[in-house]
Amino acid sequence: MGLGIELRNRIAKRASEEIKNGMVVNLGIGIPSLVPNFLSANLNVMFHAENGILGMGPSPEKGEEDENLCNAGGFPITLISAGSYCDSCTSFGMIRRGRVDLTILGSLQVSEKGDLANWIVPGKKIPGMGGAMELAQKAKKVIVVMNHCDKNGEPKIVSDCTLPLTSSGCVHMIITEMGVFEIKESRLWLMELFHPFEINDIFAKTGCEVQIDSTLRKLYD
Amino acid sequence: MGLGIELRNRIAKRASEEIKNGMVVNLGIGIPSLVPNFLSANLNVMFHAENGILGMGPSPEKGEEDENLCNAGGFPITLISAGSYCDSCTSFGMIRRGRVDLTILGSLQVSEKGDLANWIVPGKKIPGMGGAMELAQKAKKVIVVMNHCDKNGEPKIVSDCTLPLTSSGCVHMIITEMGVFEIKESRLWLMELFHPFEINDIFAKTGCEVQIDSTLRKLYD
Amino acid sequence: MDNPHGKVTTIEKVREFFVDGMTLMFGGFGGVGSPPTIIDCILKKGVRDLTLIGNDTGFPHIGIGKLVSNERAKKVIASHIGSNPVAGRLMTEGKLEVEFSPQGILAERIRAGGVGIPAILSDIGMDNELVAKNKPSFLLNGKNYLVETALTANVSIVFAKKADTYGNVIYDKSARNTNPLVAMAGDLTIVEAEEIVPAGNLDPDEIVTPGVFVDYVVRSEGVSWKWAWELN
Amino acid sequence: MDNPHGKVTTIEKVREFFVDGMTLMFGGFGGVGSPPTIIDCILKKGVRDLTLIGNDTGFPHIGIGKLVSNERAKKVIASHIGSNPVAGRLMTEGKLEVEFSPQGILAERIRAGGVGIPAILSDIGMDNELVAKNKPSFLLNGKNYLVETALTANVSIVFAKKADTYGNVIYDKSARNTNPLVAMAGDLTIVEAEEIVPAGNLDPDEIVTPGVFVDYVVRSEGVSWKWAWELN
Repeated sequence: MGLGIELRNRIAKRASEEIKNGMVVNLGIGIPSLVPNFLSANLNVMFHAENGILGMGPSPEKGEEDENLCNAGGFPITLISAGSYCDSCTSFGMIRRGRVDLTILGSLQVSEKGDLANWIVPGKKIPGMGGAMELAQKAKKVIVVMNHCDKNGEPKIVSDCTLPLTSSGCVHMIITEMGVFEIKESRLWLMELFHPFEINDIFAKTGCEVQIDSTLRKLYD
Repeated sequence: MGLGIELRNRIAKRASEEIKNGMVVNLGIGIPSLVPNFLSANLNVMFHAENGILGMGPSPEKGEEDENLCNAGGFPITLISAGSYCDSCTSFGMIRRGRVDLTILGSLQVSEKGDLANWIVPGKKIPGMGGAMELAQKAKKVIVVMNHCDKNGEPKIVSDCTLPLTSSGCVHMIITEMGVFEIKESRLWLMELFHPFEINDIFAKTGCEVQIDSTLRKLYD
Repeated sequence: MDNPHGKVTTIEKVREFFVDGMTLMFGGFGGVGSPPTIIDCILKKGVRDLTLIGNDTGFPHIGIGKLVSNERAKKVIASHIGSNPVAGRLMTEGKLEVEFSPQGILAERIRAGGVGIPAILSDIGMDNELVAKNKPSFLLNGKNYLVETALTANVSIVFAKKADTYGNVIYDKSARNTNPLVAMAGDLTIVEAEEIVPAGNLDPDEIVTPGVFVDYVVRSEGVSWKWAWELN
Repeated sequence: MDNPHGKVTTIEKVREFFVDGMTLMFGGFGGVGSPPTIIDCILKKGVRDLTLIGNDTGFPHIGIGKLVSNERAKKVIASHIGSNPVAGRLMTEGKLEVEFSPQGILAERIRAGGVGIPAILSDIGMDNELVAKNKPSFLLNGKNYLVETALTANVSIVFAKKADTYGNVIYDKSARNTNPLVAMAGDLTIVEAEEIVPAGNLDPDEIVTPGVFVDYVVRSEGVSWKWAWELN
């Protein structure tokens, strides 16, 4: 039971506001891949892919695909002006050196301490961590975009993750269909509340204490 | 008191015979730099330089120098067909990975165990090891070309080096104006004797036991 | 074309280098940049019990995935097998051993093998059991790091846009990925090139993999699979 | 020319980044590939007590040698100072601390800093006191290795053939040498380019240093010294 496209787009649109001019950004699959649709055209942003691309552009028209120009998921993309190709060592060198400003990724669980668990579903096959650990540990800012609850209605934001961690203490911000949260000093702060939810909804659907930031904004767009 | 050009050329010519078709070769300064003069033109040899050149060709004509195309000593060279440029990491990667087949270098002392001492003269300033240690330790074959004795007439081939080592047990062959030696199982073997020297001259001028190889050749060219 | 270094050869000639039980390292990322002609050659020869080292296991019918799905590997060292469900099934069934390494660290381990460095230190996945288990650690300046060892292989297979007769190589766009690293890490390295050109035809500043790392060059017969994005 | 990323600037503007006591990493090998305009800028500003990191100390009047001969450095980390006798004299007089690192290992230490790896293991110079002293060692598979730590710097200065306005860089022939490594290792990286071109003018396959590692680009005023080989 995923979110409808409208709520997914709301999350992606809000995430897009975190992207500033000049940033280098790595996007995960799922909701994060919707983020570029909401970016202002006059921003200079370089999208980074683990497989050695800096400066990814939109998907090509059908029939215009280049089999040697694909994103980390194996799907055709394009390259923008000033983009470049590199080997996998250099690609991850950018991440570990702190030159990737922001990563936006999905998750299975996030704890109030910023622990990220987004790579193993117990009982399912283990797919491998891919580049998730490097991105989670070393991107300058980590934003998680996800459904507020899992398909059983259980909170995905929790005191302690019960799923295997990808990386501990790495998440800075969480955006769900209910609102925007920041993790500051190992506590979860509600920064923005989305229509039609109320603070009590947040309390009911979140698996840890929620602090209400003094600057809390209620957004009824 | 170095050797005259005739003896230096004899050493270089003999060393050139160790270069086989297809080899990747790194040459030190001094006598080693004379080696290419004696190479057969139909050999495919790639000369390697530490500063990121594979496929060095001869010096350019005066006036044809390119300030951005110099050898590791800072002097202008040319590039042969199929040559390439790379960064210093890749250049030394070639050495450490065992892709450099042969290095020919000068030395201050060599021991019968193949220890190489070619980088510090006590009482003089320490210049730094440059790339000598990597080449000595990791080139597939290390040939030392040098005067048989130092300027005081003291043997440079010794039981144990008294000078600080560049690398231990790395030398395979020594070529001096007196003959050709191989180091096998930590013993020094005389393989070739050059005119006008006799075996007794070798014994007199060498600071360690000399084994006479059963295939010893006396060369009176 | 002149073949002065004897490196340009045929797929039939390199066939002998692929043998049961060998360690095989491959370039490519999700199949992009994996050498199709060499992979088909290994598959057709019936080689078994391979230890495969590379970024991922491709898709079941794409790239190195073809070898995995046909149960030719006993072990894989990779960062991800999610796009190849057959790999996951074989792992669950105990027919395939999988060693996972974080993607960038795997690339560095391959590079380390390629440039003759025995190991690197890393803090990636430090507190993750799957990454850290059985790995030594080292305390440096008060912080603990994993010791991540170099990877090499009996044979490396590489996919290139162009190779010259000395084995100098350039790559095409994102098909570069792990290829330049894999090219250095093989005890024997075979390049499959879309185009083979005479020595001197590549700009020496543009060459990504110097020919010194390359033992053989064969011509690619082109991709023999349908890409995932072509199937819809 | 458009300057959409704000990286293209003047030598006057980058002057502020060079301050007393800083760590400065420089590209170049025997002066070839060292950025003359930036070096002259640092010299003219009168910056002192530098810690310099790079392959060598150039010649007394060439490359980084100009800073060394003018006693602007308190410490140098390099593989070689033999071509700059002033460096040797200052070392002997106790005015210059010199840390020697084998050339290829120095390059790897700079690269490690550049790609966020804390250290590598190495067996180069293992039994040499000058290399091994004060360095930790680590026993791996029964063999002992030195732990060679990564190097970074407050500022890296780099010499390029061409840079575009995003800071993507290509190098010229052997002037590449340590530059691509140094470019990654600076907390702030400034490229001096012989030519600056609009974004999109460099072939994306040909780019050696992606602009993500580069903070500023300035135009080179050309080499301000006579090369050793020009003096005869």
